[in-house]
Order: sequence, then structure tokens, then C-alpha cells
Amino acid sequence: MKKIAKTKLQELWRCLSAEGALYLPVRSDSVVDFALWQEDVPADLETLNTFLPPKKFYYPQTETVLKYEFGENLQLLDASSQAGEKTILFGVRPCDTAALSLMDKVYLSEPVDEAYRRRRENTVIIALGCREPEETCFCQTFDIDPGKAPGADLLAIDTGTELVVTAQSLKGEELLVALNGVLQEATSGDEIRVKDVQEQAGEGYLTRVSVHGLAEKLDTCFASPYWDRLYRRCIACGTCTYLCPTCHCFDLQEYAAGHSGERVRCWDACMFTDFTQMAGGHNPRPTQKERVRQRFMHKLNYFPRQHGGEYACVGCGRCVRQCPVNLDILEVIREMGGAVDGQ
Amino acid sequence: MSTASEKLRASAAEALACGRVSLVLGWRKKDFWWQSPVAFVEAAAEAEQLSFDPFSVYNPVKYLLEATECHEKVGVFVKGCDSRGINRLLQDKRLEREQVLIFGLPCSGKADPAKIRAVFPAQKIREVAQEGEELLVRLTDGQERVAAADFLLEKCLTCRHPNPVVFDELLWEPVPVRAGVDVSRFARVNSVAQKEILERYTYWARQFDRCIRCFACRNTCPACNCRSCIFDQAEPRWLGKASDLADTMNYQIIRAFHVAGRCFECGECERICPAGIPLQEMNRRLIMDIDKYFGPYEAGLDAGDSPPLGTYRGEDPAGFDES
Amino acid sequence: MPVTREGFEPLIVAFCCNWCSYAGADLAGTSRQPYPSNVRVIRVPCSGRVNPSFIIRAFQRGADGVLVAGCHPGDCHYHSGNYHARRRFTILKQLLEYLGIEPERFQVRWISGSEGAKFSAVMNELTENVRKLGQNRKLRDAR
Amino acid sequence: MASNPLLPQVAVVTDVRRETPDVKTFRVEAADGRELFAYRPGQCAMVSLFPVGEALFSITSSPTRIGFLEFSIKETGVLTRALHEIEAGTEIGVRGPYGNGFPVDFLRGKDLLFIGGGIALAPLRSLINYCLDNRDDYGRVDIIYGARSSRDLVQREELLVNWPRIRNTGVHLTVDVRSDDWDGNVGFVPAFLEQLNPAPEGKVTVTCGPPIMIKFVLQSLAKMGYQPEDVITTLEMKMKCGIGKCGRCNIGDKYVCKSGPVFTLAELQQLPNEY
Repeated sequence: MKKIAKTKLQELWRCLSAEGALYLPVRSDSVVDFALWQEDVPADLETLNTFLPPKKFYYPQTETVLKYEFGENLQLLDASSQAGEKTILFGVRPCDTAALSLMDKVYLSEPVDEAYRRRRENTVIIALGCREPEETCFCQTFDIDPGKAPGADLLAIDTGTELVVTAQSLKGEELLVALNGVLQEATSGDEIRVKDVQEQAGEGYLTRVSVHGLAEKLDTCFASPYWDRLYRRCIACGTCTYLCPTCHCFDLQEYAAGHSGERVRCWDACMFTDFTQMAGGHNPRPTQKERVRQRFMHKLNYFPRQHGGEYACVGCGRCVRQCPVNLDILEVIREMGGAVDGQ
Repeated sequence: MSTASEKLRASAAEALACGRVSLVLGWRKKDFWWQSPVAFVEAAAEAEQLSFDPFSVYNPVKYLLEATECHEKVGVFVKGCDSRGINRLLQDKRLEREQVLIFGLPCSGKADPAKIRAVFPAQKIREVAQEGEELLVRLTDGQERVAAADFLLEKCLTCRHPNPVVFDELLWEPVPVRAGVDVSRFARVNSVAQKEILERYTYWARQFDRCIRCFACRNTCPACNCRSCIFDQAEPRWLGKASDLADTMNYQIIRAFHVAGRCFECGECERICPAGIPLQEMNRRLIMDIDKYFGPYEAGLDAGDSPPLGTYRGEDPAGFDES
Repeated sequence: MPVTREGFEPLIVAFCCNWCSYAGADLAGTSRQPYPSNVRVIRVPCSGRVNPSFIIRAFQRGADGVLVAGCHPGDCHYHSGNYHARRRFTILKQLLEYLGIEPERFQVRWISGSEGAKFSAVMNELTENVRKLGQNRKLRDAR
Repeated sequence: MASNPLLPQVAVVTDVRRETPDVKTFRVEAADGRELFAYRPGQCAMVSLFPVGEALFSITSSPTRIGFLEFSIKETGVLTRALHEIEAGTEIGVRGPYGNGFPVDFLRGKDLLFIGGGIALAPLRSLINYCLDNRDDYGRVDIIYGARSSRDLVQREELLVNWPRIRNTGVHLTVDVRSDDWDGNVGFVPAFLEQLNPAPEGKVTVTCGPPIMIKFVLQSLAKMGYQPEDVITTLEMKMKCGIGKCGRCNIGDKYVCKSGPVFTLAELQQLPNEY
């Protein structure tokens, strides 16, 4: 266990940026998002949810899957082998860290997505424990401890004037060694302070819902009239899906000019009409009702069915705060039968 | 004297009970103090859920497009900004006047949750209610009164038409236009316009770079009411799916251009943009130039007039070299 | 495409109305009034046919400058196409400049079928102005 | 060394055969002469035409015919239109095989009733040829096939000449629209099926066709006493990856590209009705 004074973080980041491309939460205009570290740009370690979740580092909104040249002879070039420069993410919150393990279930299951795997392998996550939940946080619903981030390589806890850092993986330990010059040994007092912060982080949740038994309950809810009411407000934008740390659906598109081109994978959203629209005109999800249902059923029923009961939600609250029409998963969990206590 | 919410409930219940309409669009309260989504009320007994509070912002007008497909007549509550959206749909022939029963709600402006959070700890806020010129903020440990005018949404600070411009019934007395609106309306546009050209590009590139192409700006906009949007077309494909800055600018320029002369400044696109892109600065730039070259025009005030890009005069000046 | 400023040859896309400006281009050709080979003329039925998307798309695909050329006001073969175009491109031009696109890169001109010399002069001027600015990257697709 | 699952192999179209006014069959071989991949009847592959795009098609050839793949493709959208314009010799991309394929072991020893409509003969043909090439492993084979008109019969030679010649095999054709060059049955497939009324005992039915045909065929089969476990069909959804990741082809918790496209009616009845 090591520590560093918060006043010396610039030094820490300077060292980290020598180890790889360092990204941390930075405010630009009104938006806080992960951005490449720059000496004179202050990081924002207070905001809990970045605009986009860190999934963008593993599964970018746009990435080249393959390049090709055609004409005389067709040549295909695998672009995934170029993915995965050494990257360090600083300040990833526990919910977003947990979301990556859900994303792994999709992209690291057979057949493994090579680009994703390489990025995962070459990225070090330095998680930052939360001190106090925001009103829209409900990570506890999914058994995520806001003071811990088991999926991270390093965990940093803000004890007031210092960050106390613990290695949680081999990659994390190696990085700690490289940072020896800027870090101090933590004391037993620090250890107690860390425990206090972690314990306190779990208190003060305003939003308490339970998903206990929800997946099973939803087995019979596909035809529920609930969906007829719910969807009407939806304006079919992609805010909820693009901002969601666990949403992972994509499209493949061609970009070509002359005799060469590339195939690009880009985020897609089940909220959009053309997501399931087939060439002949048939659309198995013809109205927004089916699309809204697909999104929530995927998160709360299909995904758990496919992946050992785990829900595809980490309670980060981005969709709760950002949905233009306040149609969010919290509402669905509450109304479809998750137990409620608290607000 | 009954509260605003009570008046909404009574009007909706009455209209539904006597069968004048079979659906009423208003607002209701949801879980959090800042959530007031649009409510779809189909029976008099359900009218109780309606509320009109400092966060009843979302413009319900676009829902009319789908609602009037399955309801002969729909009741809708509109603030000044929302009402201009109705004229938008009427002018675009996407709605018939007889299909809607319009309840007008004069509005002195809605509250910005971010401004409230900046003053009060969000964790402690239970409710924020309008009481005359003040906001009553109920906290877990007491309550406070603050001047509502200090917490207005950006879009409300520049509102020229706080009173509905088209309605069947007005639920309460009209309110005055805020002082200084005409100056502030183009203030942000002018401050960007004053920058050097490269600076302007850098500014906009930074804004557009955040765009995730969720299309919330388009989908919420009553002026974006085409049955099929060119950006959704597969053939020819006008917009790629990859998030490339040039293509995002393509989307944003054309989106703004397609509502040029038709944008009625409700500002919802900017308010709901998850990436915080100042879209009104583009929309208003177009309005500024339309005013300058073709004469002052405000969209959505009169469903019977002609939008400036749908007409011309022989003596129009040109914004380019005509020699 | 060469990128050094000295050797840089700009790509100009010119949307020319069939009835006036395209005829003007023809006349420039037949009367041996040269205009730069940098210009790619796209014939359109009317300047009013030019959708702002065409202009953006031209920049996306590598144009360094774009011109819309139509009949003089009052001379439109379809009566009012160029009047509509005038309104449309007046505000589009201001918008592009506001977003930081150099004004020289997007031009609108009225060129009649008898103005071969003007066609040639406009093309020369546009090409030279854009050459001075260098390659346009601002609206260009990354892939 | 892991590889990119979205990367196709380069293949050559060695033959393009026009079947009907809007259907062509493409024969595809590996560029280097090797076998592209082993597959089972009913499996699919992603076909890429550069720079137009990629889509999933059923493999219509049978794995018993070695050395090539065949795809019968109807012109419906941007990609298929472009495919219809290519000639033999064009290089394309192919990746696969995807999906579960037909349960050939379950079918072994049973009488088989194939019911197809339109372009959906494509997946059936793979299985039909597989069974007929292993003729002794299967019982009686009956093929009911319908098309819009006589011009729209795909795999005409097999339907009219090759398959009827094989022992213990019957081919029953119908068309929607009467024409001078057609002396066979006129009418929709479900009605034709009920008219033929094949007894369900010892039979397994495999049916592929447009959604509306499937809907009524399934009703007819139920009426005739076929058990849901003995009725096999295939589903079609928009797919981008073919490997259960792009997230659009699911029906309930099953991705059609991985768990499908072949389902028994009994399995389908367990899934939400969203196809």
C-alpha cells in the first residue's frame, strides 16, 4: 500500500504518462470526460460519472476492423493487430470497472474479439473509490461496493488530503514499482482511514432498488401491457445506449475511395429504427415499443440468462440523469417488480 | 386560489370526461425532484398525476405526430415555447388545428437543475416548488426560498414569447416578457462570431468532437418532422455511422440548416444534448442572418406565414459577391 | 495530392447551372479563355437544385474550394430557382464562416451563358485564392 | 495467436448462374484452392463484396459436394443488387460457418417432408442434397415447393429433373400465379400442403419460407397432427457479426446467428414472439 499527497498528483501523472498514454477525467466546457493527460489541464476527480464510460477505450465508438485493396487482386488486412497501445486509465469509478467485466463476457467469449483483448491486456486501470454516492447512483443494487473495484489493477482511495493506492493485480504491482519515486509507503493509520472511507462510501444512497428475482419475473413479461405504456415517451435517441457502460451493440460499415477502403465497426443502438431493419423491408421490431422492450429485457432478462444471472447494468445512473424524457432503467426495475425501499 | 398543477388537472379531467379529447399531454412528477417527464393521460381519473412545476420543461408537441394517428383529438398543455411548436407542425402540414385542444400556460421560465445543484447539495434536495416569484427548496434539513429568476434555464433567459401564441384556453393570466431579452438573445452568437476564424473553428471542432450522434437534438425537435430523415437513408447514405469529425459537422450543419427559418427557438436541442453542444448558437446564427438579409422573422408565431427559405423577393440582397 | 504550399494544386468543385453557367463554361472553352484544370464542373439543372448537402459532401470528399454558379437573378430557366438559391446560400455561407471555414473556400456567382470570360476569371480567382489558403482539412473525412 | 473473427477469407466467385429474374446462384471457391471451411447443411456464411458491404447468407450447397460453396441470392437491397452485377472471377470475402445447421443425426432414418417457398429453398437445398447424397440413411423424401410463378422456380433443374429421378423421392410444385407454360398446381403452399395431406407418422418436417408462408404452414401442420418437436424451421434476422456480439439478431436470450437459424417449432414456442 502506497500513498501520495493530492497536491502532488501532477507529479504522479507525469510519471504515469511516461509509462503509457494516460487518460483521466477532465472538464471541457460543461462536460467531464476521460481525456489524454496534459500538464496544464486540471483533472476532475470529484465528478462521479464521466460523460462517456471508459468502455470507449476498449470498444471505441469507431474502429477499423479491416482494410482492403481491390481491383486486380483483393487484399485483406487485419486491423485488429494494431490495436492496443499501452494505456493507463486514472480515476475509473467502481461501477465502470465492474461494467468492464460484463463487457468481457461478450468480447472475450469465443470467438474472442482480438482488438478488444489486446486493448484490455495493454491497459492499466487505476480505479478511484467513491466517497459519497450521487442521488442517481444505485450500484449497490448490483452488489458493487463503491469503495472497492476488484476488477482494477490499482485502487486509489481519497482519504482527504492523500490518495492511498493499493495494487490488485500483477500489472498494478509492476506499475507501483515504476512509481516508487513519487509514492510514499502508507502507514497503518492510512489503512484505517481507507477502511473508514470505504465503509462510509456505502452509506447515504438515496436510490435503493432491488433486482432480486427480477430476471426470473421478466421471463413472463415479454407480452406485458407495461411496455405499451412505457415506450410512448421514448424519442428513439441513442443517449441511454451510448452513455451506458455495458451497452455493446455495433454495426459494421464500409468506407472506401478509389481501390481501397476499410470496414469500420461503430457503436449502434437498439433504439434506432434501422438496427433490425432488413433489406427486404421486414423489421422484427417495427415500433419503438419493441425497441424499448428489447433494451430493458436485454439488460434485465436476456443478459442474465446468457451470463450466469448477471444483469447488464451497474447502476452508474448515466441514463437516469441524461435521458431527455426521463425514461430509465430505474423506473423499469421499480415498476417491473424490484423491491423498493428508500426514496 | 388553486395552484397551477390543480388547474392542469381540472382542465384535463374535464376535457377527457366530456369526451372533447381522448388523450391529454402534460407533465407529471417522477422519482427525482428534477424529473418532470411528459405524461400521457387517457382518462379523467388519471388526470391527478399531472403537475406543472419548475421542471415541466420538455416540449410535448412532437408527441402529437404519433398521438394524432390513433386519437381523433388530443389535448396538450403548452408553454409559450411549446405553442410555437404547434404552429410549426400546422405550417408544415403535419397537424390539423382541429386535431388538438390547446391549453395555454403563460410561463415565466423554468428552473435549471444544474444551477440549483450548484447552490444546494443535491443529496439533500427533496422538492423544488414554484411559489410566485420564488422557488421553495425543500431539503432534508429544512427549506429555503430563493428568487426563481436566479435559477432559470439558459433558454428561458432569452425567451421572447413566454405566453402561448396559439391556444384554445389560457389557464391563467399572461406574463410579461423578461427585460433585456433582446440583448441577450444573440449574445452568445456574437461572442463566438467575434473570435478569429481559426479560433472559431477550434471552438466548434471541440464542441462537435463530443457529439456521439445520439440524434436526441433531431428527435426532440418539432421542426425536424420529416416522415423520413435523410440521415436515416441507406441509399444514398448522407451520413456515415463512424464518428468522424467531418461527418459530425456534416450532420450538425445540415441539421441546423434544415431548420433554418423554421426553428422557433425552444432550445430543447441544446438543453437535452448529453454532450453539452451549444446548438442554439448555430440555430440563432441562422436566425440572425435571416433577420439581417431577409427582414426580421420569428418562426412559429403565425401558422399562415411563409418561412423565409420557402420564399424570396426579387430585390433580396445576397450574402456573396453578386457582381 | 501534393501538400507543400508551393506545389499544392487545389481541387475545386463547381456546381454549374445547365442553362447559364455551364454554357458559360462551354463558351470559355470554345473561345479559348483558359481556366485551371483544378476545377471539376458538375452540371446541375439549376443553382436551386444544389442542396447544401452537396457542398458539405464535396468538402468531405476532398474539395479545397466549392463554387455554385447560376443564372443572374431574373434569368432563371425555371423562373425562381436562383432566387431560392440566393437565400439559401446567403445564410449557408455565413454559417460556414461562423463555424470557421474560410470564406474564400465557398463561393456563389452568377455567370450567364454569354460570360465565358467571367467564367474563366472566376475560376482563376477562386483557384488562386484557395491555393493561397492551402489544403482544406476542416470538413474532410478522416477515412 | 488469436485472430480477428470479423476478418473474412478471400474467395473467388467461379460461377454465376441466373435462377430466376431476381435470383442468382454464386459458386465460391477459396482463392488458393484449399477448402474454405467445413460446414453442416443449414449453416450460413458472411459474404463480403468490397467496397459495398457484408451480409449473412445461407449456404445452399451441400457439404457432400466438396470444393466449393454456393449461395442463392435474391436481389433485395444495396448489397444483393451489387452482387447481382458481378461476374465469375470476382474476388469476394467469406467468413463462417455460422449458426447451428440442421440436426442431420436426428433426421437419420426418418421420412422427411421439406416445405419451401421462394428463395428460402436455399437452406433446404443444402439439406436435401445432403440427404439424397446419403440416400440410404434416410427414409422417404417429399419436397413441397412453391414460387410466385413458374419463372420464379429456383434450382429448376434439380426440382424438375434431378430430384424426382431419385428413388423414394417426390417433388410437388406449386405456383401462386397461373401461366401458359405451367401445367402443375396453382395455389399457395399451405393450401397445397393440406391438399397433399402427408401423414405425420414417422415424418419430420423441415420448412423454410417467407414469414407469412411459415405462419400458415405451421398452422396447417398442427391441424394435420404434426408434433412441434418434429417440425423444423429457420429464422431470418438482420445480422452484422454472425458471432453473437453485435446484438441485433436475438429473439429473447437466443442469438439467431449462434443458436439458430434452425429451430424446432417446440423450441420456438419457448421464445418470445418477435420474428
